[in-house]
Amino acid sequence: MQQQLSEAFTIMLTGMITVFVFLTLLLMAMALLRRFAIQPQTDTATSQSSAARETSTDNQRLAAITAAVHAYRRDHE
Amino acid sequence: MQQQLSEAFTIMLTGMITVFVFLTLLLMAMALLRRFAIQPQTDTATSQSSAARETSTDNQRLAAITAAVHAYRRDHE
Amino acid sequence: MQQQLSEAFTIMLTGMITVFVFLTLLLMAMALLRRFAIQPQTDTATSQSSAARETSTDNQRLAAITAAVHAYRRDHE
Amino acid sequence: MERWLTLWQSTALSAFGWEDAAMMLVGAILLFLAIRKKFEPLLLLPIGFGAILANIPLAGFNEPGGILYYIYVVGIDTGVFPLLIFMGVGAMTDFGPLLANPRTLLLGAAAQFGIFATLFGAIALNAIPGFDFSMQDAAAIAIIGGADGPTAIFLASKLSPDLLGAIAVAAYSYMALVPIIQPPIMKLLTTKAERAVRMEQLRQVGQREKILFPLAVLFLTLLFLPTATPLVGMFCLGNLMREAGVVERLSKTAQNELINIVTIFLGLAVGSKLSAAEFLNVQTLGILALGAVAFAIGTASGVLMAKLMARFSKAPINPLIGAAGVSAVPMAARVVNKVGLDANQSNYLLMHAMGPNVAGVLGSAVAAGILLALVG
Amino acid sequence: MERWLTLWQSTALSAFGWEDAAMMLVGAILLFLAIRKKFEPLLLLPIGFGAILANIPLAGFNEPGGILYYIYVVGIDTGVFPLLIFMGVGAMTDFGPLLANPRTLLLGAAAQFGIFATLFGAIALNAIPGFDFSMQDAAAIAIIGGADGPTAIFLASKLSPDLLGAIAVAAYSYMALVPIIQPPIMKLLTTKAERAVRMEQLRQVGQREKILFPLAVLFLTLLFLPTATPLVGMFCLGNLMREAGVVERLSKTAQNELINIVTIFLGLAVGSKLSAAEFLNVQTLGILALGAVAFAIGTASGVLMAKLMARFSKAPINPLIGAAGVSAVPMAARVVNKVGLDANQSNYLLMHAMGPNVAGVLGSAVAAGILLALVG
Amino acid sequence: MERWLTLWQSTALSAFGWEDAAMMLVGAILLFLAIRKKFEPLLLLPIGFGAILANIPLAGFNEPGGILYYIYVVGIDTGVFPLLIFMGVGAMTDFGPLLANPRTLLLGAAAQFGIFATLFGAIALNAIPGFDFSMQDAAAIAIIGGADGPTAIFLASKLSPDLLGAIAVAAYSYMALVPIIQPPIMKLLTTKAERAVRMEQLRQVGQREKILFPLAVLFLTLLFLPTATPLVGMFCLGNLMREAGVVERLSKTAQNELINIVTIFLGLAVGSKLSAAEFLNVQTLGILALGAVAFAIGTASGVLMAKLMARFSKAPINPLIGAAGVSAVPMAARVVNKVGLDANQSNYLLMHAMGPNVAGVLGSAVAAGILLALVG
Ligand code: NA
Ligand code: NA
Ligand code: NA
Repeated sequence: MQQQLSEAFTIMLTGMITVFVFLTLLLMAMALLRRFAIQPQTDTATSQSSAARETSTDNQRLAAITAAVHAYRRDHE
Repeated sequence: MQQQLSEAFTIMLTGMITVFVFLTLLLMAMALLRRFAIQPQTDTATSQSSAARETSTDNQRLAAITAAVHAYRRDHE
Repeated sequence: MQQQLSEAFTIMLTGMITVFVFLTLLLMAMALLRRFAIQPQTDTATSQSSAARETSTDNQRLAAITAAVHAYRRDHE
Repeated sequence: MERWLTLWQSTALSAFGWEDAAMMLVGAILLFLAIRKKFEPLLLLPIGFGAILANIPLAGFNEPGGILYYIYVVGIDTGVFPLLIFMGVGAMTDFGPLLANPRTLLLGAAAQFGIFATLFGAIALNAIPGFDFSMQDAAAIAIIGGADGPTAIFLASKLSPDLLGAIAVAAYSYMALVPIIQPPIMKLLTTKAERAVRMEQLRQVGQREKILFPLAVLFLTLLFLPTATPLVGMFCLGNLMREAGVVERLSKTAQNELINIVTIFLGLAVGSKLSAAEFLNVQTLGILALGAVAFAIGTASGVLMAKLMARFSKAPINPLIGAAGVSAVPMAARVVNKVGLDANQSNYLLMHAMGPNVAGVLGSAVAAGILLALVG
Repeated sequence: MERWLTLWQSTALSAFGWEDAAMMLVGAILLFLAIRKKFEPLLLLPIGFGAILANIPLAGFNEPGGILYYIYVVGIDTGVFPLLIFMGVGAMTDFGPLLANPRTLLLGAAAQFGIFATLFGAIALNAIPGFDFSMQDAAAIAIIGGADGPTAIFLASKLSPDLLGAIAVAAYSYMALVPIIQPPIMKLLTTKAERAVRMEQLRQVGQREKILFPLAVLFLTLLFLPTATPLVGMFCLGNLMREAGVVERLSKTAQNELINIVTIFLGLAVGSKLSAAEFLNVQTLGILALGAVAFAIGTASGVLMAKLMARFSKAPINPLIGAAGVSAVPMAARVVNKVGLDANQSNYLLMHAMGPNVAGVLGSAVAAGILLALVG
Repeated sequence: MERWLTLWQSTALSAFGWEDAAMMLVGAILLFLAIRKKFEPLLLLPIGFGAILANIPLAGFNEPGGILYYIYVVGIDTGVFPLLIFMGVGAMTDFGPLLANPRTLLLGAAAQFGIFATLFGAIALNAIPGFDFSMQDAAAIAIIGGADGPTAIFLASKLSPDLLGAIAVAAYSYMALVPIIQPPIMKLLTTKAERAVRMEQLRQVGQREKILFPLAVLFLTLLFLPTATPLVGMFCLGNLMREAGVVERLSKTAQNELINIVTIFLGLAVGSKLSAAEFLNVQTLGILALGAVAFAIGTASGVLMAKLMARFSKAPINPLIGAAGVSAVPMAARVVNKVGLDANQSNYLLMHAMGPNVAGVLGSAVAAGILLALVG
């Protein structure tokens, strides 16, 4: 019992420290990520792709009625 | 053969009686159910919740019509 | 090695011939199919069913708003 | 040259027997019925296709390594697929009309006489040389009279897997033939005046009643007929998901994508059991004949029970609605409605027939449980 | 006569024990909580129903040949179902609020103290006669404090399958009780002024950052905690499908049909573990008590950590958001928002609480990996 | 201290080898190609992710108990997943353009020369030290030239499971590279005048013809090439469900939810075969080189066949459409359209190229059947 308790205590300590170390590492990784990711946000490739996305969103809206037909068919078969 | 036939006959009898007994029990259970279920139908909790459900359905309908109109307009611009 | 190569060569020949023979048979089957299938294209049963399909397409258009509810809910949950 | 020989020996032409060809023809006929005649196409199309695939010589669909083999072992041997279909059917079923008029439960009970009479008939058929149905076989055949596909497949997979193919095909075929089989029997047993009877409008049923009903069914079943709980339990789970109102996304999935996926697989697996050895014999003819008899007796029992109830009831009862007790949802209820309209142009019986119709589903699941308990 | 005896012996009435009845009552209570009280109905409805089915005498749902047996073996024994749920949850999770304010990761870390303290507590409970939790049991119980259903089921199925039913029920029940458990603790540990603190608006997060984040999480996990990679990996796969923008049809399916199908099966399989032998004992009471303690400690740790961070931070931090670190997405974040509004009617904390909330999901998956590594 | 050691030994850092890291890099490259370059993302994203997961030391994804292990055993070992994908592809395929111009079937036949020439090439490569492809290996590699993912995975799983990962990656990568690989070859083999040829408008194809076509394909296949029936049969089942018009809900599910679910699993399972031992060797380089050659030869054969047909045809034939015979639906047809537009700004070849395009799918399934018959 005594031994089990001390083992549980060690696991508690080890575990919490590991969780904090791990998530702190992730925190640091996120800082790197942000620096890495934000910079090319403004380059042409990305803006192109975001333009493409807008267009496709428009297409999606345009196609709403088409899509509704499918839903309707499925529901009213 | 003779024995098989009489066995089949017994199963037929037993089966039909059991089906009737079982569904008659269910019939009685449904009578209880109805009495039990109808009474609290009028209490405030239920009516509140059904009111809430209607409202949210109404909202969804309104929102859906708005959305559909948008989609339709875009489609026909 | 030599033997493997000649085996591969035989497979290549056999394979290509079989592919061509098989798809040529299919080509002939398609000619039969066309003759068989086109004739009853004009009978009343088919035109009826295509009429029915048009009507249901109309219904589908009419119900587009109803169906939009589903699409909208799913997207905004 | 040797290579061409290999190829030739691997063609089916060299290995074809007339039985294989005959079974493929059976598959083609099922496809024709499904596509052209719209006979229960959701099941008969995959069943017919599966029958063709299963009988291709040398292709090995039914052997370990073949896709139909795996589907059968995973879904039918275990009983999982029919139970999932039943869950989906439960999620599609509205018990409102039955709850509004509970007495129609008895019509769903009476129509099960089609099942038990057919069991007797199957054993009687053993008098004819060439037939040798065991009691298990007879029970599996009899369930065709339940007019409920998943129940028939589930019971046949437990009691008589060899007959599964023929039983499933008979069950779905006759369900599709309900508009042809039932009306003559219905008209024979009723007068025009009886068929013209209008029934009172059904009361509104509250949500709480609908939620508690599947639980009540489950409760009675687990007390008295545990062998029926797989079928009834999954059915009630589906229905509870539908009515609870708090798990709509699960209910929708059970009614749509899940049941569709399982239907494709179930159909293929049933088709895979349509092998020459198990289908091309006189027993199959017996099964088809017994199935037709079962439907006819079930219809007649339902109608006669409705006539009996009409005699003792204050509220008017149109005896036609008894015919819907065989289940075959919703086809049988539509047939009732049509025959009713023929007798009285303003007599809409559809909702009144839905009560016995869904009662018939419960009734045949209960009957399946009884058969499992008695001969399983 | 003999036939009636067979039927009677096949009824549950003859075989019922009070334990079966008690476990069905437990199932019925879960259904009541799910349907009437809306306690995590997506899981508790199938769990409750599965519990009823599993305890029907003579029905054999849990034995080879029974549907619950197959579902359990295929989906829980293998760990596949909780992992697929986790993939779907990943596809539903927006890491934007966490990426906008990365420090809230530490709140998700602090709240995991609920897990590890409970592990200690479970072992301490062994001092009371009647309790005899192994270290594996204690770890599986402790994960209830992670407030994350699939993580709890996954870990319990690996470490302590016998306790799986009780652990899953406790986890989902307490997740549903978050609005009752958390507010008193949150108010106890904060002043009204602290609760009224408004936080700065979050920055916009770019798509590229969102795509790289799940990959970064996966990378760190595989380097340092391979035992956490099943959970974290499937979660990150779902999230990557969501954010990549090129596989929208896969992402939608993972978020809808696939997770719905798996949820039905997972619930039934968990319910099938609610057998009398494994549930009706004092250990279950211990598990329920420990689970409540775990939630409370997790909440308190999160809030205290937020207070500590607020002291050292230039930007204002409302300590309430620490409570969301237990996960229970999105319930805990909504509770934070509500308690915040009570203190300051124009203080909307929802998005600020979503950061620690999703961090809590990662945190408990990481904690599960640690427990697997240390006691697995 | 000892506990820290346990944790450390359970980290991947202590167990990492450079091969694991290299394979994860391969996975990351596949993710990059999928997300950034939009290379067949539906498959390459899960494949890449699966490759990363499979190579995490100590995580055991590929061992019994690991999710990738189960997915592989259930779906690839049995051949079920590629067949289900093929069924879904069949349900998405419109054979109208092929039925309107049946002669384009021959283009789909000619393009399969890419497959058989590559088989010869793979054996020839054995002359180089380090290569030792068996005839089975060579056949599995050659099928890359079929430009059809599920066919390649199905055949590789039957003939050469060790090479499955490399073959699947090559197949999908080159399918994505079709717009880069094909145009130079197409331009080399045609004059500008040929590329500018306009073709006559296609006739309308009736529903009945579309229903009977998959059945005719199945019929010929089962007569002459039973080994091709798994692939062709499931494809035809999907197409029949699409065209029959009576099972729309099954067809929609096969095209959407079912194929999406299977795609996620198939991708992960293929990724799980990207292990260092099986991928990091000179054979993989050989496979990649042979795959490129196969695509080039297939494209050239299709174009040359189209030139030959144009010489003998009364109706004008644009030889570019031969390039679509490799399948890679619908990418190859789009490439034809684009190259055609470059030569003649009012020349829309898309629908004309769809005929050979879908013929190519049939052609490579037939070729797979032949290879199974000859070397399986
Ligand atoms: Na019935
Ligand atoms: Na958590
Ligand atoms: Na091809």
